[in-house]
Amino acid sequence: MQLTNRSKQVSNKEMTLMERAYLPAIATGLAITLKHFFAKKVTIQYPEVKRYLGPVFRGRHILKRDEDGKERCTACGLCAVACPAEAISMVAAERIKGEENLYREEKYAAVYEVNMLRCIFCGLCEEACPKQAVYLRHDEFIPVFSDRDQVIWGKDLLVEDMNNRYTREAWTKEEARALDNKRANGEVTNVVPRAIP
Amino acid sequence: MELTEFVIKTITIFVVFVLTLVIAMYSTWGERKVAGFIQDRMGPNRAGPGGLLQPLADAGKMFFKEDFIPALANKWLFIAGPSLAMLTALLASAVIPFGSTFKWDGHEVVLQGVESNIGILYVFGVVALGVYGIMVGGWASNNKFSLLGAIRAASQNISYEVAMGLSLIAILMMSSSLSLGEIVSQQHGGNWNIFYQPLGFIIFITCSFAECNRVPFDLPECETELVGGYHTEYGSMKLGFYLFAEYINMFVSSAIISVLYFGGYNYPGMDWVYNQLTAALGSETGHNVATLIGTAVFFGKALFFIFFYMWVRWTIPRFRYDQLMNLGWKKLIPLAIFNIIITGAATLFLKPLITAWLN
Amino acid sequence: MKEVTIAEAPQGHSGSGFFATSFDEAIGLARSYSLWPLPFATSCCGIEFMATMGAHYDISRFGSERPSFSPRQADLLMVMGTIAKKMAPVVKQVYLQMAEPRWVLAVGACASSGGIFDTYSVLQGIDRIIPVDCYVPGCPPRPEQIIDGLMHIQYLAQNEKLRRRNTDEYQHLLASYNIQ
Amino acid sequence: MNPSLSFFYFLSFLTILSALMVILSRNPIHSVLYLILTFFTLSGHYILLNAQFLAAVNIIVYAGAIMVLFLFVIMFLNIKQDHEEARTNISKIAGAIVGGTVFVILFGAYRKSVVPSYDPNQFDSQVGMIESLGQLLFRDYLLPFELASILLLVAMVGAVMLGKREIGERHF
Amino acid sequence: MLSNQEVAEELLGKFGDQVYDFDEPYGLLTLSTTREDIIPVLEFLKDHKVFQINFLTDLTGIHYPDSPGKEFMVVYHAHSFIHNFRIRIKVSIAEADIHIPTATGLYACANWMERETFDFFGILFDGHPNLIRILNIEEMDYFPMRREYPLEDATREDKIDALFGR
Amino acid sequence: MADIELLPHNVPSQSELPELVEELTTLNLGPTHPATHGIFQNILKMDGEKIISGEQTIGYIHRAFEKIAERRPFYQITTLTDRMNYCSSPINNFGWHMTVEKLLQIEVPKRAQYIRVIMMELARISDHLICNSILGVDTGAFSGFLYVMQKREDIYEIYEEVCGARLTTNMGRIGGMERDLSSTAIRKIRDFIKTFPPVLQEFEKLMSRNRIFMDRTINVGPISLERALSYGFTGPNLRAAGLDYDVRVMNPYSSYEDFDFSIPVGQSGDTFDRYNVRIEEMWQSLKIVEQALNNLPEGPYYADAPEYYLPPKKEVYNNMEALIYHFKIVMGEIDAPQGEVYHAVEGGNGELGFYLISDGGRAPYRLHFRRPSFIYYQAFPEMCKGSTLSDAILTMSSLNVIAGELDA
Repeated sequence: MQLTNRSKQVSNKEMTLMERAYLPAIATGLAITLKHFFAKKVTIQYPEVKRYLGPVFRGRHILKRDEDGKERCTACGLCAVACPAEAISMVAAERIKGEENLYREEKYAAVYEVNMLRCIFCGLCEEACPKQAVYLRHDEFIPVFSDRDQVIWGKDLLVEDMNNRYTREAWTKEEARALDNKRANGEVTNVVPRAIP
Repeated sequence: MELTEFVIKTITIFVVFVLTLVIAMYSTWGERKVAGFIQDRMGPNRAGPGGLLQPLADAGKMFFKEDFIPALANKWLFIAGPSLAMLTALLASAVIPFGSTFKWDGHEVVLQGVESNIGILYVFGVVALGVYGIMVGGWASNNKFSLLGAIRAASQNISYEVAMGLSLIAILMMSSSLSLGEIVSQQHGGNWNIFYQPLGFIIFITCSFAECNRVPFDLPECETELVGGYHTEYGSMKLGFYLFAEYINMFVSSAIISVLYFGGYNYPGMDWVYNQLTAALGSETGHNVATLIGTAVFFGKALFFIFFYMWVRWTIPRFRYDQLMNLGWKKLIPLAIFNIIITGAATLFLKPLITAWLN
Repeated sequence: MKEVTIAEAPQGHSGSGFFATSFDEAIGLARSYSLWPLPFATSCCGIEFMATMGAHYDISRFGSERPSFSPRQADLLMVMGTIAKKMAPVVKQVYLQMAEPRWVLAVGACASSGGIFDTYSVLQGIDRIIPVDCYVPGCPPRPEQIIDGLMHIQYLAQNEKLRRRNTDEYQHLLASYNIQ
Repeated sequence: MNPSLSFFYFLSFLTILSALMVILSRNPIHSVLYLILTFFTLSGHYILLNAQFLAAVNIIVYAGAIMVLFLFVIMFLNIKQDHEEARTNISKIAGAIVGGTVFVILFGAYRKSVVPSYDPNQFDSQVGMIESLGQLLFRDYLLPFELASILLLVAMVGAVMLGKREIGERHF
Repeated sequence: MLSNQEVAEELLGKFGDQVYDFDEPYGLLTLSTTREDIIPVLEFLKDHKVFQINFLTDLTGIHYPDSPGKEFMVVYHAHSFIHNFRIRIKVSIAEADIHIPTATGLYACANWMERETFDFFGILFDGHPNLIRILNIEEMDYFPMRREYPLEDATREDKIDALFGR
Repeated sequence: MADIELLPHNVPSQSELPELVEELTTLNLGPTHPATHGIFQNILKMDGEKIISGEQTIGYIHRAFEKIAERRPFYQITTLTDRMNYCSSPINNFGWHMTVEKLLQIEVPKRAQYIRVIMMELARISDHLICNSILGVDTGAFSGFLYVMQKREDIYEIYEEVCGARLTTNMGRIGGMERDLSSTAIRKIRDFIKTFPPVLQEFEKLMSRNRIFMDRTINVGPISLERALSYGFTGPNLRAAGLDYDVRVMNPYSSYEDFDFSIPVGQSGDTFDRYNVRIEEMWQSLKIVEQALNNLPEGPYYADAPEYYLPPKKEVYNNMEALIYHFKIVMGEIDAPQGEVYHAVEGGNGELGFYLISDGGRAPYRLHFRRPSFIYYQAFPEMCKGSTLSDAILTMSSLNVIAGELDA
């Protein structure tokens, strides 16, 4: 039966004499593998050499602070709602006087916890955050855990360290697109060096 | 028996034994490295420089792994299986001629465990027994996958032994001797049997693949079908023995291939080298150095064939059981018989003709 | 003939202090570089395990490229992918069939905690049925993270006393999982 | 006692022991394994008799091939131990009588027979070697040899015919 | 090319008012029929000389707890490759009498799809050769896809449910 | 600690003695057997090496996708479809998005459609690569597997460039793409188009015409077209049986009508046919990718549907309307109409259908996935009947049963 005019018979089951004789095909195979034997190895020696993770890689979570070191998160809970794994939980609190240098908005997350074993790194929280507070770092991933007690990460691990700030080329996809366009047009040339291709 | 002779023999046997073991041990490392290199990977390189301590790590791990015997298994035979496999594998290396002779203080020592006038038959007998280890172990495990593996191994080994023996007969007809030492010395220089017996060589190497249970004939243990085949239930050093036995078998068959078809320790121009060496170093030392070179050549050949085994393993797919049997009985055996006829005809008619023509 | 000399030693059952610490260390090292994994791959993480085995990441560098599908021969149970409640007894049985010393690596969110599949049919983490030595987060984790997990197990193997598996503590741990 | 004589006694002891174990052990697999051991010790005897070729062939053919098939078949059938009970007393008694009779006959034959001695000075050490064996087989006894091979061929063809019969298929 | 109209008319002509509720959501001919007629309808479509709707694409169940007497619905999607024509047939059944004839006689692929539907909803396919659970464990004593049963595993501990109306 | 009773499950190394009474042995293939890739069980009745009958048990990774889908807002279901056929998750993703777009009647711009096509075809290549190379592994040839896996790594790198993950991409959004293709991504795709053919050719040289491989696969696990249709085969497996049914051609979606490609078909539906069909499909996919990339239109990469597609972050800051939409979309309060939709795409294994019933709520009222693996895997006992164990394993791996899709 034929439904379209696009079909194409591909399977040829007739063997030629050469194919019947086993040895030519085996010799071809051996030649191919021998070629690979002497080829350059592609292996990335991981713990010593790290692979470039891509500009938008979704790795470890971070709660950004703004330039003055104030936490951006306002505990609106959109990330928690957007999380398909229900891995994020938080407790909101009102900012009191004297804390203006700590929190940017009047409301802040007193507790912000991510269950790192539940998290599926889908990036929906980053997308949902209206305050650009939560990000998935593109340069780092979560380490392995040896114990169940370590897996819920609180603010102590999530909030950005001001001495070692996390930077990115572009914070939103729109910025990334604009940057990419500029780069494609040759307007930006500071190509970030890559670890490995 | 004279005491010195006894001591010399003991030392020779011990050296042969140790050499076989070390080569088998490093074959496991080699296999992993070769597999890695063929597949564009690095292979083990963390345990020691270049992963050279990998076999020791494996051995160390296996010795200290829990020694487990399944509850429903037949205890004695479960232990006997790997022991038999190891035993038969090691036995075969006794008659391999590793080199010509060592001269020392008037003694002349043959670099061979046992010089026997039925050497090749001995190898054959031992190889024929090799299947018992697998069968007994596979049966004793009381596991269907193991049993299937054992049964496959048994039928495969028996079938391919026939073709192997027939392919050998051509060689025996040419050399009219069963002694491996004799066969080697007949191939003096570059006069290797491979030039006279290419077909026999192909049959023999195919069968040796089957005898060692290597791809494309690794049906007794093929992972994707039978989990681990006959050694599914084996852990710790018992498994180690099985794996080890496989590599020893591989070394032995590589050695036998190089002895039978590639002249063992012979190489082209060895007479010239011998004369140069004896002239330069004196008859005794020169002779010994020449022997050493010959032994090195022999090991080079054997190692190449070990590499060849691995190379093939990581290249081609494996047969199905019935195809394997078809190949063995319907293709290789007739071919081997044909080879015998050709050889017989050639020795009877062609040889006198050529000799007459040459004269 | 290294093997033969080792084989003559009793297997760590004799009195304490029999083995020098350096011997423990040597065996630990040996074990750590010969962790044969049993890839219990059920879903997505199994595909990433293929990548880990592949040429780019190559776990054979750690001596672990020989996957032992028979639990008797494996040292490391790598549970990769969702373990449904239907599968749970199988996982447990495989664990029981493994010979000591055995380690368990839970790869990925599903195996570690159930991940997004907080459902009636999915086991919420394999540590409910078998003891887990190391959890690898991610859904699926990158091969780098799987290698991290493997290296963590190597670290555990190196620092484990030969007799740890006979201690009361360990027996107690197993007993808490109803494993004797 | 010289070494080869003591070796002979040791081998004989082993042979008899393993032969006994063949019939005494309850597990058929064990029986087969003991039988293989018996063949081994017999090969040892051949070697003592300076018949290396026979020794090797004995191992290759009997231990290496035929017994593998035996083992193969037994593994497939997997005769369990509970079949022991099926043996009635009658079969045991019959077995004892047959075995005893054979033993008595053998013993009688041994008593009557004269064991020829040999003269060490005239002993031809090459008598068991492959060359003389070949001379015997292919010159003096060529006809019996060929007849035996034809017989074997017929048996083989018959076995294939019998074994290959599948359901709904008749060859004869 | 086959039009929805043609097929609908043919079906109406053959089965009369046993086929009803014709609709075309997003261009796909949808109709309902009764439990007694579903197999004849499928058979008619399959054996029809012109239509040749001989491929059962999909079979599934739906639970409507709020419509009494029609709590469950079995939906068949069939396909004619020749005409590239799809049709959707629905059958409503009541919870009290949760039976429907099996389509395994017509389509081999219906076997597992019906088992799945049974597994999820408890719909009994009469005449099915092997109507046992397929995806869930045998020991399960409820039908998880019915809307009254919870999704979550009751033993999960690491979640705060009070959060933002989850 | 929660304790689960040990059920009498048969793991391969735990088996009883073969029965003497009937000469058939029962062999348990799975669920931890290496060839089942750990996910389903086949209980095979065997006479020696020959399979008399087989029975399957599945559901070992049943994850209740359809139930979860009833509780999750539309946009979160992407994370489920990602994990359904994880070898080709973008196809699943976009299939789902197209279903919702059909429900919401959103017209997706051409550029987004082309990007989707590129990603879907790359996904198809990676899916078929896995299937065919695993077939190689199951016949014992391991190296070919690792050679092509290197190219799959390249595909993952492209994914990573586009969306930030390797496998579970979560790549599309309702109404378009999450991101545009960056110039790096385009460069990488171009590289891939250039470097993939030699590798695939090499793989073919290693396998396709090798007699051992051909002997192993020809006439192994055949299925007639009639039976295949009755068993609901679609995709490469149906095409191997000889029918050129392809959703991309029959019901073009996402601008597939713009591309020129042919549908490979086999002769008798055996393993060799399936292998060859998949190989050829990779070539065709590559062709499609090349065409799509060369004709990639300029323009927006998402539809103009502010109620459904998240506004730019900048807008959220500055624009009240955008902020409201943002909240509404994230909370899942979009105004989905009532209705029912069936939409099918050509997945890695065949017609991947989404049957969506919406009652206007934040989540689907019912979402049913037509999972091709689930439907055709039931034919396996019939296909392997009378063949040997080795054949059954090759049949199984050539069917490309993906556990996530099988059990959902």
